[in-house]
Amino acid sequence: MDFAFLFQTMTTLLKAVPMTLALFSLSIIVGGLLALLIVWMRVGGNPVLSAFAKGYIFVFRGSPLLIQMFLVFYGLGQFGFIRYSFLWPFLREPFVCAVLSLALCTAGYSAEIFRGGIRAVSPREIEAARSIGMSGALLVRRILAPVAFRHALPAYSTEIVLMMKSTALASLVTVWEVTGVAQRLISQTYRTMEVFLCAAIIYLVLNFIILQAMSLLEYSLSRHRRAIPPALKA
Amino acid sequence: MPGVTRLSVRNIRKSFGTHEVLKGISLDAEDGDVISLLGASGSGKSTFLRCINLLETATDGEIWVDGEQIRMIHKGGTSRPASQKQVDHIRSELGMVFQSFNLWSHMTILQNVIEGPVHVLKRPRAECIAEAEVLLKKVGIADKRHAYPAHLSGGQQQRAAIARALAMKPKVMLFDEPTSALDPELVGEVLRVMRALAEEGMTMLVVTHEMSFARNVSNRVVFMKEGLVESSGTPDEMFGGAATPAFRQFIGHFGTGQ
Amino acid sequence: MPGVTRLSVRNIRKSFGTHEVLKGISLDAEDGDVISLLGASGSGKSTFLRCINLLETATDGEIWVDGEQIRMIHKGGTSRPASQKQVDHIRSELGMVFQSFNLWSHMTILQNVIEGPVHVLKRPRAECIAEAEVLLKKVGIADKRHAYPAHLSGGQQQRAAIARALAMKPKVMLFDEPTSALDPELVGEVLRVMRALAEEGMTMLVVTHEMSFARNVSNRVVFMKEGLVESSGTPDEMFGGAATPAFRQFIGHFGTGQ
Amino acid sequence: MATLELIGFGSTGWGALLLLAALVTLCVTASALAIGAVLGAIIAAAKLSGKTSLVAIGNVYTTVFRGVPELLIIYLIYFGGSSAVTSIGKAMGYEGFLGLPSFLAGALAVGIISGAYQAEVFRGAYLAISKGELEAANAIGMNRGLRFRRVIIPQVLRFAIPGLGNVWQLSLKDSALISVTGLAELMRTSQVAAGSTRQYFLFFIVGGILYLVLTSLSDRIFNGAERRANRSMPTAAMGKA
Amino acid sequence: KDWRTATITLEGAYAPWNMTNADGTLGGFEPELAKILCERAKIECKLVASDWDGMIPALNAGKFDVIMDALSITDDRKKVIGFTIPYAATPAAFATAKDSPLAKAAGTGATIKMTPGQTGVKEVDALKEAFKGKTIGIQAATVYAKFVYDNFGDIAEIREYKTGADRDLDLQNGRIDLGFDDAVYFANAFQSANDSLAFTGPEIVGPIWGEGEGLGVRQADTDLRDKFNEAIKSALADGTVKELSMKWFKVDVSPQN
Ligand SMILES: Nc1ncnc2c1ncn2[C@@H]1O[C@H](COP(=O)(O)OP(=O)(O)OP(=O)(O)O)[C@@H](O)[C@H]1O
Ligand SMILES: Nc1ncnc2c1ncn2[C@@H]1O[C@H](COP(=O)(O)OP(=O)(O)OP(=O)(O)O)[C@@H](O)[C@H]1O
Ligand SMILES: [Mg+2]
Ligand SMILES: [Mg+2]
Repeated sequence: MDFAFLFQTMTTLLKAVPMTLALFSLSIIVGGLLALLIVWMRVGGNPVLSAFAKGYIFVFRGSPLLIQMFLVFYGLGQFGFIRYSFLWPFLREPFVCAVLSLALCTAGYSAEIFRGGIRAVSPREIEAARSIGMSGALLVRRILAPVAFRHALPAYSTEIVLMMKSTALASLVTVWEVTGVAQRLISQTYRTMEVFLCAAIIYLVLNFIILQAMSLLEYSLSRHRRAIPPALKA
Repeated sequence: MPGVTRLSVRNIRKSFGTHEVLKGISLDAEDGDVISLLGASGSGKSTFLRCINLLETATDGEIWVDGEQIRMIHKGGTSRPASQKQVDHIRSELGMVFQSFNLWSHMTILQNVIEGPVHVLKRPRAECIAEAEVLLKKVGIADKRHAYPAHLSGGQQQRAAIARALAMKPKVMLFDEPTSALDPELVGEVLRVMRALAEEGMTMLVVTHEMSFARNVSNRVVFMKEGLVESSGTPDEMFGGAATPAFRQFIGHFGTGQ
Repeated sequence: MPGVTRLSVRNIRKSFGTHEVLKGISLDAEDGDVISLLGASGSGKSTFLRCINLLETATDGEIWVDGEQIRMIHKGGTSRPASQKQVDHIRSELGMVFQSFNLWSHMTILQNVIEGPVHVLKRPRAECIAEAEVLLKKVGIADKRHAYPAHLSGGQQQRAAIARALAMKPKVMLFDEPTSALDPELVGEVLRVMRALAEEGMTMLVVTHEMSFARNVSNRVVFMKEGLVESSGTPDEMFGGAATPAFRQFIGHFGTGQ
Repeated sequence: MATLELIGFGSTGWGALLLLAALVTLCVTASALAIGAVLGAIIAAAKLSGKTSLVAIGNVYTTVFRGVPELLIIYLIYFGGSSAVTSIGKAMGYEGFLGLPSFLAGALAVGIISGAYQAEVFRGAYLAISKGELEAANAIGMNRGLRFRRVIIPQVLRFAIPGLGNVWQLSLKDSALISVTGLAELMRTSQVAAGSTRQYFLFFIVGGILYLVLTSLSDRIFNGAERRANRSMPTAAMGKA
Repeated sequence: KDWRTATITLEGAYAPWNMTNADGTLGGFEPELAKILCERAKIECKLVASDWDGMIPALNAGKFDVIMDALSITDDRKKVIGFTIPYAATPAAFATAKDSPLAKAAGTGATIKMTPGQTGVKEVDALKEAFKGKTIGIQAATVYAKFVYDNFGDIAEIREYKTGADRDLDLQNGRIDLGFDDAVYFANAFQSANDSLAFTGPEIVGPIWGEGEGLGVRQADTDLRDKFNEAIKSALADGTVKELSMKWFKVDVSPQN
């Protein structure tokens, strides 16, 4: 093992970690908000919106992110009306496009996950809330959202880790995050295995931290499900 | 103030698809009335209660709560409440206790009880907590206030559900088979709480299979059959000589198992 | 052949951690005995039944089923059965009916019933099906044989569970609160089936809260208190003048609600 | 139209190649799912065994193969696997190169990844089995093997179907990455067609649509399986929200 | 080893060097040249397509014996694989949108020759003046990338793409102002961009781009390399390479030395 090379590679790759994290956190936030919108369309009664949401979820879950990203970045610019619109100054930026396509994709997945969480809320608990006069936003905020989020959390953790790995595709659109930098190093040194090993360690550590944080969150949100604390036992 | 009409239902009808479950039911409950609703399975008792607080929308009929009529829009065979705001308000005046408790599993018992007063009635939290503790003591589970529903026995959960409904200071309490999911040992606890409520003058409408409750606690018994009120009267009338043959047959059935 | 000892339990003890739940219980059941096990919640009734068919391993004591002793290995405070094969065999001679039915949800009722005879006893399928149909008719749910458990009412599920246990042709049936999860209306159905079994001479051990069953169907009543048999006797003795004060208090409690 | 001709089935059309590539993608994904099912079952069993060492092994497997980018794992298997096979060949006296065929390498790599996800699906499904039903099996005297075969397996399969549908979807898209092994699956063929004709958008859109077709086909299969498995479940009695 | 058979790999998606036909067969400059070279070296060759990213590791793992994929001979690459003598050497140039103000920059149409590390070339300095503050797109990790960084890194924004094709699309979209790459490659790309792109500034040739494009082989396979060296020499000598080059590139790419 050439430790000097590994060390040098690691240093180069670590410099790209902030870019990976920026892509990751922004796309999770934007994607999460978008997912809420989609899931609202999907479960709210309006058939047109619901069909739109279904189509959206189908397309963005069903096709590879690589293709989506390519079409967003290179494809949108092909249309004159976009190129000459007020959006172009934003869409011109590779970083914006990368975040946008990552967010669009994760929104499809997250919407399905959130919907699963909502379905897991006991209809009886919802009825109980209605029976004391809750409805609309209050019902969502106090009963539906907390329970649904708790139910969705395990699946959502998985999705977040998948997103972390998906940021690797951003080098396609000239955003040089960890994997892109690793591939560039490889095409300079041709030492595929060593470089990818370093990259793998970085992703593994990042994902491990995320998963630990998520399971901590999960633990703190599931007091009501844990085994009966001895003090309460009859 | 006895004599005030808390709840008045006029000629309620309800169909699911082509199946008419309620065929025109009327009922008045005055202050302090405790009305037992009896009837065979499928006779429409639950549906009736659910129509009153609009968990189902009746196909036809009028509902008045504490003198206020629930406005409905009837259009082309379907009907819906005219104002969600009014529905929420009316519901906050009707306490409902479900057969299956339906406590919110992500909240402690205390949080369950103060949820309505704090977030629906928007009253000060501290005040609500103080009242909740009194209520929990009254139903005998004050020591469980920081436990989650999953950690309570059925009887304790049912009593917590009653406390939750009472915390809204409802004008009328609706109970849907409050004891039938309970072990026989727990039935006693819950019935004791309900009897105490009745003695304090709470207006109650109780769907029940507990004949002893119907006979000893309520002041009126309504017997439903196939979506209609078959007969009604005071417990003495109903369980005495004045019983109709149908009701006599119905209560005869209860004798077998117990 | 009355007088044959089907089940004999000698001085059973069971602890969970430091908490001793059963403190030495003995019991004999002869052919055709119907024994009611009564006792307050937590007195160890379920644990006792579960020890008999080894769903829990007793810390100490002997169990004989139809003259065969279950061999146990006691070592350093813990104990376990000496032979898993013997356990499986003994279990197939003891029918257990759970409070919560526990039907296999992925099988139809008929499949549930023939599962044991076909796969555990390895008897010919056609024969088992024929017998199962007779059994299902006997408990009154023959028309539901191709339905899945989730599509049956509680009472129907409980009767299917009884049929499933009977299909193994057990020497002794163990019932753990067979009716307490049921709506009062369904209790009658299940009790009727059990009464019929008793009349056919099946040996049964029944944990129950149904006083009428204990009084009218069983020929012996065992009252447990805090892990011990507090008193036992014929129904006449127990419900008559010979009742101990503890038992009297226990049954007094049942009077309140009903 | 020239565009239609390009994706058609004529002598200058890529239609046949693209359809073939879609078929390859389908086969790779199906093989990967099968490999992953075996691995997933083993890992799930390890995680459920309660033995500290086995649980640790299971946790390492699921953490590593879910946490490391798929591309790296594919490289590892493709090159690492080949050198392993070659050195085995050498040991047995065969001189020269023995490659892992790219189909096998790809299916193995995606299978190992999907094994990590399937392990979690199976574990969840096992935990969803009602304790009472397991006790009921004990109570009629079923031994461990019988109980496993008659009660546990059918129920695990039933509860696992929706999760497996998701894993399938993931594997379908992971299979797009094995284009680095040169296997002519859908992603690579779309890229080759795009590069050879310089019609990038056309072929990426057509490729995307073919992925959607595969998705909707598999959705249909999994939904059908779920409906079949749920015959025994209560009819969805969802109350109005 | 007597090398009676060999496996040659190429990407099959780098028109016109090599590409895939709609029937799945390989075509283009390199497949045709390969056929001739193999005949002359008396080797039975099999052409297989594989992905560019994995090509060099796969060569060293033994999956194939020869890479023929417009592979420039560079010092970095020489550290991991062996090369034959070049069979092609191409000029490089800037490209921009036809209607761009940067079109027809000074020196357009001319050719200059440069050596590695050479500075102070007046044509390049003129471009530097013209390209101040613009965005230049390059394909990552190529000799052309190094040239642009060395000469324009201080005055222009440089954006690295994974493939030249992606860069060309962005050039059309207007996200970047200029591209710099192999001129032969560009000439072909312009056609498929409906001639909306054009060269600007001089063509740059010479040793600055290394020795040209050669076949890649494992370092240990010197005998194979020698066989191909002979074949390439003869194909260059009798004009076969030039002929093929004119057919596919419309210009002669055979190395001039
Ligand atoms: N949402 C619904 N859709 C269709 N039919 C319904 C619905 N809810 C209830 N029903 C039908 O309405 C009838 C009355 O039901 P309801 O629950 O009111 O009876 P009940 O008197 O409360 O019976 P039980 O004592 O068993 O609770 C039943 O035949 C039932 O099948
Ligand atoms: N697995 C266990 N671990 C620890 N304690 C247990 C366990 N199972 C039962 N116990 C305890 O043993 C005691 C007896 O329980 P058991 O279920 O036998 O009571 P029971 O008489 O059947 O009561 P019920 O009428 O409520 O069913 C209880 O105090 C219970 O908390
Ligand atoms: Mg009801
Ligand atoms: Mg018990």
